Amino acid sequence: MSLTVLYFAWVKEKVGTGEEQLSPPDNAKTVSDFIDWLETQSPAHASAFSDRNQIRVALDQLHVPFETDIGDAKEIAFFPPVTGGAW
Amino acid sequence: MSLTVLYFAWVKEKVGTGEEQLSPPDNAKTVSDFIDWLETQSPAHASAFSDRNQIRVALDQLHVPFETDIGDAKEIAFFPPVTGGAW
Amino acid sequence: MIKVQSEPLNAGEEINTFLTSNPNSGGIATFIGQVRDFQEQGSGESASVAALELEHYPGMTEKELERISAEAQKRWTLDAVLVIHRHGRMSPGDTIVLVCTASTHRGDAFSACEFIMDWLKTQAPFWKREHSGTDSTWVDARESDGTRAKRWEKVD
Amino acid sequence: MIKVQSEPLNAGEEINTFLTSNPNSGGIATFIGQVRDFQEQGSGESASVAALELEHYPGMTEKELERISAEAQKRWTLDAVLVIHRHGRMSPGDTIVLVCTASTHRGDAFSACEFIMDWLKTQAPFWKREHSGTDSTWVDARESDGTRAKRWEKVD
Repeated sequence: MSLTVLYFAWVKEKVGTGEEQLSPPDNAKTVSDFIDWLETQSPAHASAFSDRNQIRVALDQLHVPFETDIGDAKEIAFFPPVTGGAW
Repeated sequence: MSLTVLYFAWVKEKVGTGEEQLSPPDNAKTVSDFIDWLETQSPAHASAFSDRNQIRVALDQLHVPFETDIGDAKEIAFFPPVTGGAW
Repeated sequence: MIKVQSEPLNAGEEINTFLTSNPNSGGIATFIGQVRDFQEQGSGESASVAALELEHYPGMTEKELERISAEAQKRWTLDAVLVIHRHGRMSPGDTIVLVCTASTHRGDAFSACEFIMDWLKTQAPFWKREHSGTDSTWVDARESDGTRAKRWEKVD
Repeated sequence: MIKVQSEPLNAGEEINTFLTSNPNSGGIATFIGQVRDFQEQGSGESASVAALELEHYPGMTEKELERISAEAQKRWTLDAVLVIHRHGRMSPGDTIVLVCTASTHRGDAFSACEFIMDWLKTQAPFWKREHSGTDSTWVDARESDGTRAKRWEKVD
Protein backbone atom coordinates (compact mmCIF):
# COMPACT_ATOMS: atom_id res chain seq x y z
CA MET A 1 0.00 0.00 0.00
CA SER A 2 1.47 3.36 -1.06
CA LEU A 3 1.15 6.35 1.24
CA THR A 4 1.89 10.02 0.54
CA VAL A 5 4.11 11.19 3.38
CA LEU A 6 4.41 14.95 3.94
CA TYR A 7 6.83 16.88 6.18
CA PHE A 8 6.60 20.53 7.21
CA ALA A 9 8.79 23.19 8.83
CA TRP A 10 11.92 21.87 10.54
CA VAL A 11 10.75 18.27 10.16
CA LYS A 12 10.96 18.80 6.39
CA GLU A 13 14.41 20.34 6.72
CA LYS A 14 15.70 17.46 8.82
CA VAL A 15 14.25 14.75 6.57
CA GLY A 16 15.53 16.62 3.52
CA THR A 17 12.31 16.48 1.50
CA GLY A 18 8.74 17.74 1.82
CA GLU A 19 7.02 14.77 0.24
CA GLU A 20 7.67 11.15 -0.54
CA GLN A 21 5.67 8.09 -1.58
CA LEU A 22 6.32 5.18 0.77
CA SER A 23 5.01 1.66 1.13
CA PRO A 24 5.24 0.77 4.79
CA PRO A 25 5.26 -2.91 5.82
CA ASP A 26 1.97 -4.54 6.83
CA ASN A 27 2.95 -4.60 10.51
CA ALA A 28 3.13 -0.78 10.62
CA LYS A 29 -0.50 -0.49 11.76
CA THR A 30 -0.49 2.67 13.89
CA VAL A 31 1.17 6.05 13.44
CA SER A 32 3.69 5.02 16.11
CA ASP A 33 4.53 1.79 14.26
CA PHE A 34 4.96 3.78 11.07
CA ILE A 35 7.40 6.19 12.72
CA ASP A 36 9.38 3.22 14.13
CA TRP A 37 9.74 1.97 10.56
CA LEU A 38 10.47 5.46 9.12
CA GLU A 39 13.40 5.87 11.53
CA THR A 40 15.09 2.82 9.96
CA GLN A 41 14.91 4.35 6.45
CA SER A 42 17.81 6.84 6.78
CA PRO A 43 19.85 8.74 9.40
CA ALA A 44 17.97 11.89 8.30
CA HIS A 45 14.62 10.28 9.14
CA ALA A 46 16.01 9.00 12.45
CA SER A 47 17.21 12.49 13.34
CA ALA A 48 13.89 14.14 12.42
CA PHE A 49 11.94 11.84 14.72
CA SER A 50 14.42 11.63 17.59
CA ASP A 51 12.21 13.74 19.89
CA ARG A 52 8.66 12.55 19.29
CA ASN A 53 7.26 15.03 21.82
CA GLN A 54 7.99 17.67 19.22
CA ILE A 55 6.13 15.90 16.42
CA ARG A 56 2.45 16.20 15.52
CA VAL A 57 0.58 14.07 12.99
CA ALA A 58 -2.30 14.48 10.58
CA LEU A 59 -3.96 11.57 8.76
CA ASP A 60 -5.77 12.65 5.61
CA GLN A 61 -5.49 16.24 6.88
CA LEU A 62 -6.98 15.66 10.34
CA HIS A 63 -4.99 15.91 13.57
CA VAL A 64 -4.67 12.46 15.20
CA PRO A 65 -2.84 10.98 18.19
CA PHE A 66 0.12 8.60 17.69
CA GLU A 67 -1.87 5.50 18.62
CA THR A 68 -4.30 5.96 15.70
CA ASP A 69 -4.50 3.18 13.11
CA ILE A 70 -3.37 4.36 9.69
CA GLY A 71 -6.09 2.22 8.10
CA ASP A 72 -7.00 3.32 4.56
CA ALA A 73 -5.45 6.79 4.87
CA LYS A 74 -3.88 8.11 1.67
CA GLU A 75 -1.86 10.93 3.22
CA ILE A 76 0.09 11.24 6.43
CA ALA A 77 1.82 14.44 7.51
CA PHE A 78 4.42 15.12 10.20
CA PHE A 79 5.15 18.57 11.56
CA PRO A 80 6.07 20.52 14.70
CA PRO A 81 3.35 21.92 17.00
CA VAL A 82 1.68 24.70 15.04
CA THR A 83 2.73 28.33 15.55
CA GLY A 84 1.29 31.56 14.30
CA GLY A 85 1.45 35.23 15.15
CA ALA A 86 2.90 36.41 18.44
CA TRP A 87 -0.29 38.01 19.79
CA MET B 1 -27.55 79.67 44.33
CA SER B 2 -28.23 79.21 40.62
CA LEU B 3 -28.02 75.77 39.05
CA THR B 4 -28.07 74.77 35.38
CA VAL B 5 -30.69 72.04 35.06
CA LEU B 6 -30.59 69.83 31.96
CA TYR B 7 -33.17 67.34 30.69
CA PHE B 8 -32.68 64.69 28.00
CA ALA B 9 -34.78 62.34 25.85
CA TRP B 10 -38.39 61.90 27.04
CA VAL B 11 -37.67 63.75 30.29
CA LYS B 12 -36.93 66.81 28.15
CA GLU B 13 -40.12 66.29 26.15
CA LYS B 14 -42.24 66.01 29.29
CA VAL B 15 -40.70 69.02 31.02
CA GLY B 16 -41.00 70.98 27.78
CA THR B 17 -37.45 72.36 27.78
CA GLY B 18 -33.90 71.00 27.62
CA GLU B 19 -32.28 73.50 29.93
CA GLU B 20 -33.23 75.99 32.63
CA GLN B 21 -31.50 78.06 35.30
CA LEU B 22 -33.07 77.45 38.71
CA SER B 23 -32.38 78.58 42.24
CA PRO B 24 -33.58 75.84 44.56
CA PRO B 25 -34.33 76.66 48.21
CA ASP B 26 -31.63 76.07 50.80
CA ASN B 27 -33.39 73.03 52.23
CA ALA B 28 -33.07 71.16 48.88
CA LYS B 29 -29.79 69.54 49.94
CA THR B 30 -29.85 66.21 48.10
CA VAL B 31 -30.88 65.26 44.58
CA SER B 32 -34.07 63.75 46.05
CA ASP B 33 -34.91 66.99 47.89
CA PHE B 34 -34.31 68.89 44.67
CA ILE B 35 -36.71 66.66 42.71
CA ASP B 36 -39.36 67.09 45.46
CA TRP B 37 -39.07 70.85 44.96
CA LEU B 38 -38.95 70.59 41.11
CA GLU B 39 -42.27 68.72 41.10
CA THR B 40 -43.95 71.76 42.71
CA GLN B 41 -42.77 74.08 39.91
CA SER B 42 -45.28 73.02 37.22
CA PRO B 43 -47.60 70.17 36.21
CA ALA B 44 -45.08 69.36 33.41
CA HIS B 45 -42.28 68.90 35.95
CA ALA B 46 -44.55 66.82 38.16
CA SER B 47 -45.43 64.57 35.23
CA ALA B 48 -41.79 64.13 34.14
CA PHE B 49 -40.75 62.93 37.60
CA SER B 50 -43.84 60.86 38.46
CA ASP B 51 -41.93 57.58 38.10
CA ARG B 52 -38.55 58.17 39.69
CA ASN B 53 -37.43 54.61 38.93
CA GLN B 54 -37.16 55.73 35.32
CA ILE B 55 -34.98 58.74 36.12
CA ARG B 56 -31.20 58.88 36.30
CA VAL B 57 -29.10 61.83 37.50
CA ALA B 58 -25.71 63.33 36.77
CA LEU B 59 -24.11 66.05 38.91
CA ASP B 60 -21.49 68.04 37.01
CA GLN B 61 -21.55 65.28 34.35
CA LEU B 62 -20.98 62.33 36.70
CA HIS B 63 -23.59 59.65 37.41
CA VAL B 64 -24.76 59.89 41.05
CA PRO B 65 -27.43 58.24 43.21
CA PHE B 66 -30.49 60.20 44.42
CA GLU B 67 -29.23 60.55 47.97
CA THR B 68 -26.15 62.54 46.88
CA ASP B 69 -25.76 66.09 48.22
CA ILE B 70 -25.90 68.68 45.48
CA GLY B 71 -23.21 70.69 47.28
CA ASP B 72 -21.39 73.14 45.01
CA ALA B 73 -22.45 71.47 41.76
CA LYS B 74 -23.03 73.86 38.85
CA GLU B 75 -24.94 71.47 36.59
CA ILE B 76 -27.53 68.80 37.27
CA ALA B 77 -28.98 66.60 34.55
CA PHE B 78 -32.02 64.31 34.52
CA PHE B 79 -32.54 61.61 31.91
CA PRO B 80 -33.87 58.07 31.35
CA PRO B 81 -31.58 55.03 31.73
CA VAL B 82 -29.13 55.21 28.82
CA THR B 83 -29.76 53.22 25.63
CA GLY B 84 -27.65 52.61 22.57
CA GLY B 85 -27.45 50.15 19.70
CA ALA B 86 -29.43 46.92 19.75
CA TRP B 87 -26.45 44.57 19.68
CA MET C 1 -8.55 58.30 21.62
CA ILE C 2 -12.19 59.31 21.91
CA LYS C 3 -14.30 60.81 19.12
CA VAL C 4 -17.98 61.73 19.36
CA GLN C 5 -19.29 62.83 15.99
CA SER C 6 -22.44 63.31 13.95
CA GLU C 7 -20.56 62.64 10.68
CA PRO C 8 -20.64 59.18 9.10
CA LEU C 9 -18.13 56.72 10.52
CA ASN C 10 -16.09 54.64 8.08
CA ALA C 11 -15.12 51.65 10.23
CA GLY C 12 -12.64 50.12 7.77
CA GLU C 13 -10.74 53.36 7.23
CA GLU C 14 -10.58 54.12 10.94
CA ILE C 15 -9.34 50.59 11.65
CA ASN C 16 -6.61 50.84 8.99
CA THR C 17 -5.45 54.15 10.50
CA PHE C 18 -5.44 52.54 13.95
CA LEU C 19 -3.36 49.60 12.63
CA THR C 20 -0.82 51.95 11.04
CA SER C 21 -0.56 53.96 14.26
CA ASN C 22 0.14 50.85 16.33
CA PRO C 23 2.62 48.80 14.28
CA ASN C 24 4.08 47.09 17.33
CA SER C 25 0.83 45.80 18.75
CA GLY C 26 0.50 42.26 17.50
CA GLY C 27 -3.20 41.95 18.32
CA ILE C 28 -6.09 44.30 17.68
CA ALA C 29 -9.64 43.51 18.80
CA THR C 30 -12.49 45.62 17.51
CA PHE C 31 -16.24 45.89 17.86
CA ILE C 32 -18.51 47.55 15.35
CA GLY C 33 -22.16 48.30 16.05
CA GLN C 34 -24.36 49.15 13.11
CA VAL C 35 -27.95 50.32 12.67
CA ARG C 36 -30.21 47.42 11.72
CA ASP C 37 -33.20 47.99 9.49
CA PHE C 38 -35.65 46.45 11.91
CA GLN C 39 -36.69 46.72 15.50
CA GLU C 40 -37.47 43.89 17.85
CA GLN C 41 -40.85 44.06 19.51
CA GLY C 42 -42.04 42.49 22.72
CA SER C 43 -44.02 39.87 20.85
CA GLY C 44 -40.96 38.60 19.01
CA GLU C 45 -42.14 40.34 15.88
CA SER C 46 -40.22 43.11 14.22
CA ALA C 47 -41.07 46.37 12.50
CA SER C 48 -38.92 48.10 9.94
CA VAL C 49 -36.93 51.13 11.06
CA ALA C 50 -36.48 54.01 8.66
CA ALA C 51 -34.04 55.94 10.82
CA LEU C 52 -32.57 56.07 14.25
CA GLU C 53 -31.75 59.10 16.32
CA LEU C 54 -29.25 59.13 19.13
CA GLU C 55 -29.52 62.03 21.52
CA HIS C 56 -26.53 62.51 23.78
CA TYR C 57 -25.25 64.75 26.56
CA PRO C 58 -22.43 66.80 25.01
CA GLY C 59 -19.52 67.05 27.39
CA MET C 60 -20.59 64.21 29.65
CA THR C 61 -20.45 61.72 26.74
CA GLU C 62 -16.78 62.48 26.10
CA LYS C 63 -16.02 62.38 29.84
CA GLU C 64 -17.67 59.00 30.29
CA LEU C 65 -15.92 57.50 27.25
CA GLU C 66 -12.56 58.81 28.52
CA ARG C 67 -13.28 57.34 31.94
CA ILE C 68 -14.20 53.93 30.47
CA SER C 69 -11.13 53.93 28.24
CA ALA C 70 -8.86 54.87 31.16
CA GLU C 71 -10.38 52.13 33.31
CA ALA C 72 -9.73 49.56 30.54
CA GLN C 73 -6.10 50.70 30.31
CA LYS C 74 -5.78 50.29 34.08
CA ARG C 75 -7.19 46.76 34.05
CA TRP C 76 -5.38 45.37 31.01
CA THR C 77 -2.06 45.85 29.26
CA LEU C 78 -2.99 47.90 26.22
CA ASP C 79 -0.97 49.89 23.72
CA ALA C 80 -3.92 51.99 22.54
CA VAL C 81 -7.69 52.38 22.73
CA LEU C 82 -9.94 54.02 20.15
CA VAL C 83 -13.64 54.73 20.71
CA ILE C 84 -15.68 56.51 18.03
CA HIS C 85 -19.40 57.02 18.66
CA ARG C 86 -21.89 58.73 16.42
CA HIS C 87 -24.88 60.75 17.55
CA GLY C 88 -27.77 62.38 15.71
CA ARG C 89 -29.80 60.81 12.93
CA MET C 90 -28.60 57.60 11.29
CA SER C 91 -29.88 55.18 8.67
CA PRO C 92 -29.90 51.38 8.59
CA GLY C 93 -26.43 50.08 7.72
CA ASP C 94 -24.65 53.06 9.29
CA THR C 95 -21.93 52.34 11.82
CA ILE C 96 -22.90 53.75 15.23
CA VAL C 97 -19.90 52.77 17.29
CA LEU C 98 -16.37 51.48 16.77
CA VAL C 99 -14.10 50.30 19.58
CA CYS C 100 -10.49 49.21 18.89
CA THR C 101 -8.04 47.89 21.47
CA ALA C 102 -4.39 47.12 20.69
CA SER C 103 -2.20 44.84 22.77
CA THR C 104 0.69 42.44 22.62
CA HIS C 105 -1.65 39.74 23.92
CA ARG C 106 -4.96 38.96 22.30
CA GLY C 107 -6.57 38.06 25.63
CA ASP C 108 -6.07 41.62 26.88
CA ALA C 109 -7.31 43.10 23.61
CA PHE C 110 -10.49 40.98 23.63
CA SER C 111 -11.35 41.51 27.31
CA ALA C 112 -10.78 45.26 27.15
CA CYS C 113 -12.88 45.63 23.99
CA GLU C 114 -15.80 43.69 25.48
CA PHE C 115 -15.51 45.58 28.78
CA ILE C 116 -15.61 48.94 27.01
CA MET C 117 -18.73 47.93 25.08
CA ASP C 118 -20.49 46.66 28.22
CA TRP C 119 -19.70 49.80 30.22
CA LEU C 120 -20.48 52.08 27.33
CA LYS C 121 -23.93 50.56 26.94
CA THR C 122 -24.88 51.32 30.55
CA GLN C 123 -22.81 54.44 31.33
CA ALA C 124 -22.42 56.58 28.22
CA PRO C 125 -25.29 59.11 28.03
CA PHE C 126 -26.98 58.17 24.76
CA TRP C 127 -30.73 57.78 24.24
CA LYS C 128 -32.14 56.11 21.20
CA ARG C 129 -35.27 57.07 19.33
CA GLU C 130 -36.47 54.94 16.46
CA HIS C 131 -38.40 56.41 13.55
CA SER C 132 -40.57 54.11 11.46
CA GLY C 133 -43.09 55.73 9.16
CA THR C 134 -44.84 58.50 11.10
CA ASP C 135 -44.05 56.80 14.37
CA SER C 136 -41.19 57.69 16.67
CA THR C 137 -40.47 56.04 20.02
CA TRP C 138 -37.83 56.26 22.72
CA VAL C 139 -36.30 52.82 23.18
CA ASP C 140 -36.26 51.37 26.70
CA ALA C 141 -33.04 50.25 28.37
CA ARG C 142 -32.45 46.52 28.39
CA GLU C 143 -31.99 44.54 31.55
CA SER C 144 -29.42 42.27 29.86
CA ASP C 145 -27.08 45.25 29.44
CA GLY C 146 -27.13 45.86 33.18
CA THR C 147 -26.35 42.20 33.79
CA ARG C 148 -23.45 42.22 31.34
CA ALA C 149 -21.95 45.38 32.86
CA LYS C 150 -22.17 43.91 36.39
CA ARG C 151 -19.81 41.09 35.38
CA TRP C 152 -16.95 43.59 35.41
CA GLU C 153 -17.59 44.99 38.90
CA LYS C 154 -14.55 44.70 41.08
CA VAL C 155 -14.30 44.41 44.83
CA ASP C 156 -11.17 46.44 45.54
CA MET D 1 -16.10 32.37 4.55
CA ILE D 2 -12.51 31.16 4.63
CA LYS D 3 -9.65 32.58 2.60
CA VAL D 4 -6.02 31.46 2.74
CA GLN D 5 -3.84 33.69 0.61
CA SER D 6 -0.27 34.83 0.05
CA GLU D 7 -1.43 38.25 -1.21
CA PRO D 8 -1.48 41.25 1.15
CA LEU D 9 -4.57 41.49 3.34
CA ASN D 10 -6.27 44.88 3.65
CA ALA D 11 -8.11 44.51 6.97
CA GLY D 12 -10.15 47.72 6.67
CA GLU D 13 -11.41 46.95 3.18
CA GLU D 14 -12.30 43.37 4.08
CA ILE D 15 -14.16 44.56 7.19
CA ASN D 16 -16.14 47.14 5.22
CA THR D 17 -17.15 44.45 2.72
CA PHE D 18 -18.17 42.19 5.60
CA LEU D 19 -20.29 44.99 7.13
CA THR D 20 -22.03 45.64 3.83
CA SER D 21 -22.74 41.93 3.39
CA ASN D 22 -24.32 41.68 6.83
CA PRO D 23 -26.53 44.76 7.19
CA ASN D 24 -28.87 43.08 9.66
CA SER D 25 -26.22 42.00 12.13
CA GLY D 26 -26.12 44.69 14.77
CA GLY D 27 -22.79 43.61 16.22
CA ILE D 28 -19.53 42.67 14.55
CA ALA D 29 -16.47 41.57 16.52
CA THR D 30 -13.13 41.31 14.77
CA PHE D 31 -9.57 40.36 15.54
CA ILE D 32 -6.57 41.48 13.51
CA GLY D 33 -3.12 40.00 13.98
CA GLN D 34 -0.20 41.88 12.48
CA VAL D 35 3.53 41.24 12.09
CA ARG D 36 5.52 43.10 14.72
CA ASP D 37 8.98 44.37 13.95
CA PHE D 38 10.60 42.65 16.89
CA GLN D 39 10.82 39.23 18.43
CA GLU D 40 10.65 38.41 22.11
CA GLN D 41 13.54 36.42 23.44
CA GLY D 42 13.74 34.19 26.47
CA SER D 43 15.70 36.79 28.41
CA GLY D 44 12.98 39.43 28.01
CA GLU D 45 15.08 41.18 25.42
CA SER D 46 14.00 41.59 21.85
CA ALA D 47 15.66 41.44 18.43
CA SER D 48 14.40 43.15 15.32
CA VAL D 49 12.67 41.02 12.73
CA ALA D 50 13.18 41.84 9.06
CA ALA D 51 10.60 39.40 7.76
CA LEU D 52 8.41 36.54 8.80
CA GLU D 53 7.57 33.44 6.85
CA LEU D 54 4.53 31.32 7.49
CA GLU D 55 4.66 27.84 6.02
CA HIS D 56 1.32 26.07 5.90
CA TYR D 57 -0.22 22.78 4.85
CA PRO D 58 -2.29 23.55 1.75
CA GLY D 59 -5.61 21.75 1.88
CA MET D 60 -5.49 20.97 5.58
CA THR D 61 -5.30 24.67 6.48
CA GLU D 62 -8.60 25.39 4.69
CA LYS D 63 -10.20 22.27 6.21
CA GLU D 64 -9.17 23.23 9.75
CA LEU D 65 -10.37 26.81 9.35
CA GLU D 66 -13.72 25.56 7.98
CA ARG D 67 -14.02 23.16 10.90
CA ILE D 68 -13.27 25.89 13.47
CA SER D 69 -15.71 28.27 11.80
CA ALA D 70 -18.45 25.60 11.73
CA GLU D 71 -17.84 24.79 15.39
CA ALA D 72 -18.21 28.49 16.30
CA GLN D 73 -21.49 28.65 14.38
CA LYS D 74 -22.72 25.60 16.27
CA ARG D 75 -21.85 27.06 19.68
CA TRP D 76 -23.08 30.63 19.18
CA THR D 77 -25.84 32.39 17.25
CA LEU D 78 -23.95 33.97 14.38
CA ASP D 79 -25.06 35.50 11.10
CA ALA D 80 -21.67 35.14 9.43
CA VAL D 81 -18.02 34.28 10.02
CA LEU D 82 -15.03 35.45 7.99
CA VAL D 83 -11.49 34.13 8.44
CA ILE D 84 -8.67 35.36 6.20
CA HIS D 85 -5.16 34.06 6.85
CA ARG D 86 -2.00 34.87 4.98
CA HIS D 87 0.91 32.52 4.38
CA GLY D 88 4.33 32.98 2.85
CA ARG D 89 6.72 35.86 3.44
CA MET D 90 5.47 38.95 5.27
CA SER D 91 6.97 42.21 6.55
CA PRO D 92 6.48 44.06 9.84
CA GLY D 93 3.13 45.87 9.84
CA ASP D 94 1.49 43.35 7.49
CA THR D 95 -1.80 41.86 8.60
CA ILE D 96 -1.45 38.09 9.04
CA VAL D 97 -4.95 37.16 10.10
CA LEU D 98 -8.41 38.70 10.20
CA VAL D 99 -11.40 37.11 11.94
CA CYS D 100 -14.88 38.70 11.78
CA THR D 101 -18.01 37.42 13.48
CA ALA D 102 -21.46 38.96 12.99
CA SER D 103 -24.35 38.51 15.38
CA THR D 104 -27.46 40.15 16.77
CA HIS D 105 -25.86 39.96 20.21
CA ARG D 106 -22.42 41.30 20.95
CA GLY D 107 -21.74 38.57 23.53
CA ASP D 108 -22.02 35.89 20.85
CA ALA D 109 -19.87 37.88 18.42
CA PHE D 110 -17.09 38.40 21.01
CA SER D 111 -17.04 34.82 22.32
CA ALA D 112 -17.03 33.30 18.84
CA CYS D 113 -14.23 35.59 17.64
CA GLU D 114 -12.03 34.80 20.63
CA PHE D 115 -12.79 31.07 20.35
CA ILE D 116 -11.83 31.04 16.66
CA MET D 117 -8.51 32.76 17.42
CA ASP D 118 -7.71 30.37 20.28
CA TRP D 119 -8.49 27.28 18.22
CA LEU D 120 -6.76 28.64 15.16
CA LYS D 121 -3.54 29.20 17.12
CA THR D 122 -3.36 25.58 18.22
CA GLN D 123 -5.09 23.73 15.35
CA ALA D 124 -4.47 25.50 12.05
CA PRO D 125 -1.30 24.11 10.41
CA PHE D 126 0.94 27.17 10.21
CA TRP D 127 4.60 27.31 11.18
CA LYS D 128 6.42 30.54 11.66
CA ARG D 129 10.00 31.28 10.72
CA GLU D 130 11.53 34.62 11.63
CA HIS D 131 14.25 36.20 9.53
CA SER D 132 16.51 38.79 11.13
CA GLY D 133 19.68 39.70 9.31
CA THR D 134 21.30 36.48 8.12
CA ASP D 135 19.55 34.52 10.82
CA SER D 136 16.40 32.48 10.39
CA THR D 137 14.73 30.45 13.11
CA TRP D 138 11.58 28.36 13.47
CA VAL D 139 9.53 29.75 16.32
CA ASP D 140 8.49 27.37 19.11
CA ALA D 141 4.85 26.84 20.08
CA ARG D 142 3.76 28.67 23.21
CA GLU D 143 2.31 26.90 26.20
CA SER D 144 -0.09 29.77 26.88
CA ASP D 145 -1.82 29.08 23.56
CA GLY D 146 -2.56 25.52 24.64
CA THR D 147 -3.95 26.81 27.93
CA ARG D 148 -6.19 29.33 26.19
CA ALA D 149 -7.53 26.73 23.75
CA LYS D 150 -8.34 24.32 26.60
CA ARG D 151 -10.78 26.83 28.09
CA TRP D 152 -13.19 26.03 25.26
CA GLU D 153 -13.17 22.25 25.70
CA LYS D 154 -16.64 20.91 26.18
CA VAL D 155 -17.82 17.82 28.01
CA ASP D 156 -20.70 16.70 25.79
